Amino acid sequence: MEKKSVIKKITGSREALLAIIVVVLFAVVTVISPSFLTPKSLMEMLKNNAVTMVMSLGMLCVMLVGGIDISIMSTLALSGMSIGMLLKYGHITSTLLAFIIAMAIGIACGLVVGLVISRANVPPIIATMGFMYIYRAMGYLVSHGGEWASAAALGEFKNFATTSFLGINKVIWVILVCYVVFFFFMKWTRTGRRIYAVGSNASAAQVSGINVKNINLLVYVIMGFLAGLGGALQVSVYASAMPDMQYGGEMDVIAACVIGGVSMSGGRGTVVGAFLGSIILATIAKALPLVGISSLWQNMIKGVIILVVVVINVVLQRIADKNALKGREM
Amino acid sequence: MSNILQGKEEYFTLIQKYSHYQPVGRMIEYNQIKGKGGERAVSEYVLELKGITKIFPGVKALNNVQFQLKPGEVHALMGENGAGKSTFIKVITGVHKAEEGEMFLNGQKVDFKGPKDAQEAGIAAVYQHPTSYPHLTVAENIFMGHEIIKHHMIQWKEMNQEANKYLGELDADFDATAEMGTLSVAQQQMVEIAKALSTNAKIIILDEPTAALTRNESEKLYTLVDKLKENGVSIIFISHRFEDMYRLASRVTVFRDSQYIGTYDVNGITNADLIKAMVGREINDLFPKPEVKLGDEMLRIEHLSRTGFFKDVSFNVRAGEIVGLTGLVGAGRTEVMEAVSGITHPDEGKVFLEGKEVYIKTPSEAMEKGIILLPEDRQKQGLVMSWGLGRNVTLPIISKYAKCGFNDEKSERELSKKLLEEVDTKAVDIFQPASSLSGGNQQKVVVAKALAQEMKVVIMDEPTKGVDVGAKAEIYAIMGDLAKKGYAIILISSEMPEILGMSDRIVVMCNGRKTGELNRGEATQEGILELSMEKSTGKGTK
Amino acid sequence: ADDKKDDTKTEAAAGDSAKDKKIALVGKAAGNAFFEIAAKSFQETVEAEGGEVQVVYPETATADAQIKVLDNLISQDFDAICISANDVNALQAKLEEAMDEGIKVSSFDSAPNKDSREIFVNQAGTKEVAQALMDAVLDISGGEGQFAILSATSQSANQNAWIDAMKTIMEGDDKYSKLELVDVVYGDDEPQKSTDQTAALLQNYKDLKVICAPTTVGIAAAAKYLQDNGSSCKLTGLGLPSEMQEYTGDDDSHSCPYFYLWDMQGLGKLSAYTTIALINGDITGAKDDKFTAGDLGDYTVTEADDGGTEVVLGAPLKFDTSNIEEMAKLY
Amino acid sequence: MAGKSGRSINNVPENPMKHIIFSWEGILVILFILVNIFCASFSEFYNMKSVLRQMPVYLAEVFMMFPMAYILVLGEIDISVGAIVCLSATLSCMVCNTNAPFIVVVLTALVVGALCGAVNGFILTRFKELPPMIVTLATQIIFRGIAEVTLGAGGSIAITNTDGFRAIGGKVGNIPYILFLVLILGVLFAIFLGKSTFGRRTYAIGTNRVAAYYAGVHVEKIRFIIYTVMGLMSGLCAVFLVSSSYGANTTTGNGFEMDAIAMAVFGGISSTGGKGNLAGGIISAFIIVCLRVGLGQKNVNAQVILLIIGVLLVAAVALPNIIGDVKKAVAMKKN
Ligand SMILES: Nc1ncnc2c1ncn2[C@@H]1O[C@H](COP(=O)(O)OP(=O)(O)OP(=O)(O)O)[C@@H](O)[C@H]1O
Ligand SMILES: Nc1ncnc2c1ncn2[C@@H]1O[C@H](COP(=O)(O)OP(=O)(O)OP(=O)(O)O)[C@@H](O)[C@H]1O
Ligand SMILES: [Mg+2]
Ligand SMILES: [Mg+2]
Repeated sequence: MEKKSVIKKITGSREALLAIIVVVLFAVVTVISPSFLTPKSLMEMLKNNAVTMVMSLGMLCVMLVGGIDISIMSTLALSGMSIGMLLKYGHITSTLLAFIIAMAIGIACGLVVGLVISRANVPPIIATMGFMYIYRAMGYLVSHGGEWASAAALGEFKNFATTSFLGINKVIWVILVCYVVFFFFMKWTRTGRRIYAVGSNASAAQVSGINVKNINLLVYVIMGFLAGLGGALQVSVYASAMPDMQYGGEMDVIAACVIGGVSMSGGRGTVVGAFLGSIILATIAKALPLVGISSLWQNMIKGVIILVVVVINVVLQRIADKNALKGREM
Repeated sequence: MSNILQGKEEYFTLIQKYSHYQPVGRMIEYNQIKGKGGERAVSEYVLELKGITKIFPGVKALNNVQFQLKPGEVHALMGENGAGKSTFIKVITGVHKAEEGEMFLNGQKVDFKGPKDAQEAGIAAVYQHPTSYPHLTVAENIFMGHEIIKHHMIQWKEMNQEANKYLGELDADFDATAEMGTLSVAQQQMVEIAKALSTNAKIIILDEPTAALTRNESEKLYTLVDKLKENGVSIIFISHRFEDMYRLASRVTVFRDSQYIGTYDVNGITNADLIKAMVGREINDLFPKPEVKLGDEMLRIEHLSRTGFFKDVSFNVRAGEIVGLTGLVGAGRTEVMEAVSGITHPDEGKVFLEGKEVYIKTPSEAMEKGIILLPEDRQKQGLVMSWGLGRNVTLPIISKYAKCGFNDEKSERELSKKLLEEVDTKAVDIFQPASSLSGGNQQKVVVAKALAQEMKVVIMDEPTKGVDVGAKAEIYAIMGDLAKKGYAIILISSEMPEILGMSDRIVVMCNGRKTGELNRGEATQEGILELSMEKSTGKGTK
Repeated sequence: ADDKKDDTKTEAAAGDSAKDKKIALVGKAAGNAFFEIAAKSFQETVEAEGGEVQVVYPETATADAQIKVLDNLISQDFDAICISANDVNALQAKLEEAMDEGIKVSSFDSAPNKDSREIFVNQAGTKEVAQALMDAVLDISGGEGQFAILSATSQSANQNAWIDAMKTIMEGDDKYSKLELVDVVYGDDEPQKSTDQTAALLQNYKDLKVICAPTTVGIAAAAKYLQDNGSSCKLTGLGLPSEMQEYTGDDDSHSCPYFYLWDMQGLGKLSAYTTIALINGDITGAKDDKFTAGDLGDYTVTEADDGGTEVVLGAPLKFDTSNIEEMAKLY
Repeated sequence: MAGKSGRSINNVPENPMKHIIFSWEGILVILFILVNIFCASFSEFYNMKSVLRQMPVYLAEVFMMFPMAYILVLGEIDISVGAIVCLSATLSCMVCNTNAPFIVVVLTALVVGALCGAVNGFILTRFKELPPMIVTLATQIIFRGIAEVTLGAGGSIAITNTDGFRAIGGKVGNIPYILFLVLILGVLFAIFLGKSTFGRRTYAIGTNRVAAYYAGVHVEKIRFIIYTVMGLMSGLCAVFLVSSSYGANTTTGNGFEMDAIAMAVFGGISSTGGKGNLAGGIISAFIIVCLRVGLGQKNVNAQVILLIIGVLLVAAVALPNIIGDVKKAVAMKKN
């Protein structure tokens, strides 16, 4: 009886299933390429995927209320490019200030998107598609039509990504802090739970006196904030700002969330899931070149793995459901 | 301006007309207060509404209605489907804003901007259509909007404990940490009630809480309401079931066609009077069960099983016969019939249609073969809510009325008009969105679907759930007509009078198994209850 | 300042050979700093000759988007189109159409196939580039050991041509025999993917001595990764001085001793003169045609590897500690 | 029979003219005229001839807007279509280079497209729990990946025999064949969506999938067919794309899914399902084509053109909502 309930708990939880997939993935990659499972390699992996990892938290919030945001990488480009140009032309030199400006730009972008979605009732996919074009174009305009801000122009700022605090790279600290804060926020605060409530049943939330529109607005502002942060991280990690940064990268963030079990129709999804989802994607990206798959085949295999992971998830869920039914006394 | 004055006048005439229903003693008090200073500081009513008018685009849902609620009373609100009861509730709780009228809480004029205001003022409501969060836990559902918070953190442990306390009071068989979406309708209803309790409200409004409950569960609810009453909570109770009203309420207010008809003492009124007040006409025979000569066997199921839902169920139904399928909620009645009509698939067992074994994979196949299921959840399963009525009715049969794959809109319109009139739907035109109809009228539209095509077997799952007495009678009449035409009918229902009144034969299920079969003559309430409770002790552990 | 003077002189000497001529310059995509420099110099040169230039970018770096741009340009009355093609073959139909309409079609930076152009202005001969890179690898590795190539995408025509030429050179000369090309990987010109690929190279080949990245985004990402990790593996390739400034140096704290690129300004200028020559009929784009490219001197049209014709700007420029600071200001 | 009170229900629809004039389609027609007036005065090269000349490349994308409208009506999305275009263009070019008859080449493109669409449809109907967005995202990567592998190093293929493609790229007078095809198919798809039982069922699924299923609609069959047709039309798009590029490469069709979605949504087809019609989609497609051609002819920065389209897209959906809200508020006041 005891044993049964443990198995039931594991098969009943999406996160546990995902964790198993992550473990299997890690094991397979390590067997083929042992150097994968070293602290340095893993830290590198986190650092190189910092942008996706941080932004999948925002996407989690957005998807929890049943929305989607495909404008995020344009917001990232706009905010990243803006601080890149500010640093390049010496308007600012402080790293902190650069981060603050990037996040402020992100928040402003998110606010506009959120207002259009929550106040003018534009479906999220459409609104963010529009802003995907708009913010990206603004990024180009900020860059004077295509200037880059490269390592030499970024001064102190780029050192953020190469220096450590307490032995851990600062970028990884940012990821950690974001995940811890969000874990707390989503689970223990009223606002966090309201995001779930609105996603689960918006009209009920309305009736229980939750301001649904403001929650909708909030998630896009959070998303924008993280996209701004992502912009600063991107510029810092790769020590260069280009207007076409992360073109098409929003799909990775969405995929990370969906793989992590975040429902696209809202209401379901956790911070842990988003974490595992983005780890799976990061592992795929890191492992494909490592295990010696020809470059030509890498994209296709990445697609197949994503598909297989989501399908396995469904199949396991079905089996779990079926077992739960079998256990029912008649 | 003139409108309001006019409303007031009407209100006073109405007051005069029905003043004899007000207990005399209280009446004096009222006059005394009025005489004292004109301004009423204290009222005998905890809640009073006057001259409420609510207009939806194209519909006057409430027309100058009034209502008074005394402290500690259970006040039933009754009326036909679409009479405006639910709308009235939503006006009270601030979900809807009335165009006209005023509301007094303990004699103080109040004006709620939204549901939150009402909540803070001590009014809690369980709405007709559940407003739960399927992805969240029971505890969260209960405390949504007033979470227990310390140091800006939600206190999960405390919240779960509190929630379990309320659930305990309700005798619930599930835990506060369960996910709402995994609960049955009845269990969800309980959570809704626990939610109302948790706000420590002085006024609790229950909009058709018993519609989804069986007798047993209703009993539990009755006890609870009694307890609340003792604690001085005033309760507004909406129901289409007379038994609820007789059991609980001391007074009853009737609405009809968006208007206030009257308030009556439950003790001093007869069934017939009440029905007349509600429907505006007399209903002589609620269960017009026609005597039909039974024909050949139409449908037979043998040893049907589906893992986790039902096991080894066999019964048959003949042409012209009405078989009632009853049991407690969760007995698996819906699942059996869904498996028969292709919505799900049985793991084992056989289905015979007119003696020939059939394998039905989809609902459309079932309909081609002559089996139609009218689902129990009309909002989610029965209707495309934003569509017009006409299109809803013809959806299952569009291909039959199509020419080379294209819709024949004209004959489609005529057909749907005819069918909707046949079931006596209260609607402006066939283009009116289904969502704008009241529950009972929505149900009639669902029933009209079964008439749209030649069928052999019609399965009706809770066809009168939340339907007013007048509409019920009409639906029963339609059922009788169908039987006369030689349809085989399976009626899934939790309402004992309906099962007893309409069925030729009654199949009882309990916990996924068939526990008995009774003929019309031999069936009694007690007999059915006994069968449906048989092994039910093991159920409900999740 | 010297340059400016030269320009005015040229103008006086050659006069207004491009008077009232309208030329469209089509880039691969907006947002490429590298291209901007050539475009600017192209524009200045043509304007100095009295002509007019319209620089047009497609909305994305795809041939599809360039087709739309070309369609648009053909409808206007341009005398010539000078294009850097996103795909070798895909523009053929449109460019042929342009030529049929009497528009001169030249190309630079990245060539469309031979039927789609009248002439190609090659920044540096494929062989020269490959030779320079191979020699750099040989030099940096100390004459022996493993090296790998980090390219852009598996489809980028330029990169593939250079890589193929490098392989040919390696096979053809004994002095490269101790070098081993262990892998060719692609970073898709994305910093993130390039970083992953660089990391994988280092993890998979412990003795890797040199990475050669003939692509600007790739070389910068790899340089950063190698430098941040203090790797003993060194880097060379084709890069933008301003992007590479931080990483260029002879000591162990820098990841890239030196790298190459061609003279982008010169490329813009030569392309401009070539296009003007085409319009004016000084050349037809046939082999052995000769023309004067302002102060750049005389050029002869030669046969290109793909069977078409081209004008070669010259050898690639080498960037190292001696000139990087100065050049970084320019590009 | 059962009806006791004999209520009478109206079944005559309101005057349809009123609907047309005040509908989104009406606004689009006006917008179409305005855009043309604007472009003509903005650019001296903007005229009938130049628009017709430049249209074919854009029109190829319009083919994909038709089934995309169906998918949006279902309340779903397909972002793999650009990759399908790429794959079927690649494979048809390869077949073309074996000197196969042109009809075989076209059939290859169509069949490959339909197969890819069917793969999407199969996965989506087998695993109903999966959101279309993530499935088509994965297949997008896979289809383009297959094209990359097939094309190998170089990533580009040119056709050696251009006769067939040249022929279908032909014109009657100034009018390209493709315009006729787009119009004919557009009308067919529009009528089919609006008037056929299939279309009605598509709307039913998009509005309430469960109720549609209970009412006997073959939900999964219809979804499968629509995704397959989506693939088929992507194949058709590939054919016409090859006729303007005489080849294919790994970036062929990049971003077409967004263009197709934008056209449909701008035409009033809601991405949340169950709403809109193809007439709006077709007009909006022409508005976008004219606008792009017109702005392009003034050599407006491509990013700025995208910015304008982005603004239009957001405004097109936001404005009616805002106006509706304001109207409602005013009506409330009056009441
Ligand atoms: N949101 C709405 N928009 C438009 N009309 C509405 C809306 N809600 C209710 N109505 C209309 O108002 C009238 C009253 O509906 P209401 O739901 O209050 O009836 P009810 O008495 O609760 O009926 P039932 O017993 O069936 O629940 C009906 O005609 C209904 O169609
Ligand atoms: N949401 C749910 N999650 C898990 N099990 C459920 C759920 N709803 C019902 N069940 C189980 O399915 C079986 C049949 O339930 P169902 O409520 O459909 O039966 P029913 O007899 O048709 O009741 P109803 O009166 O609601 O029609 C029961 O064993 C019940 O516990
Ligand atoms: Mg109601
Ligand atoms: Mg049921």
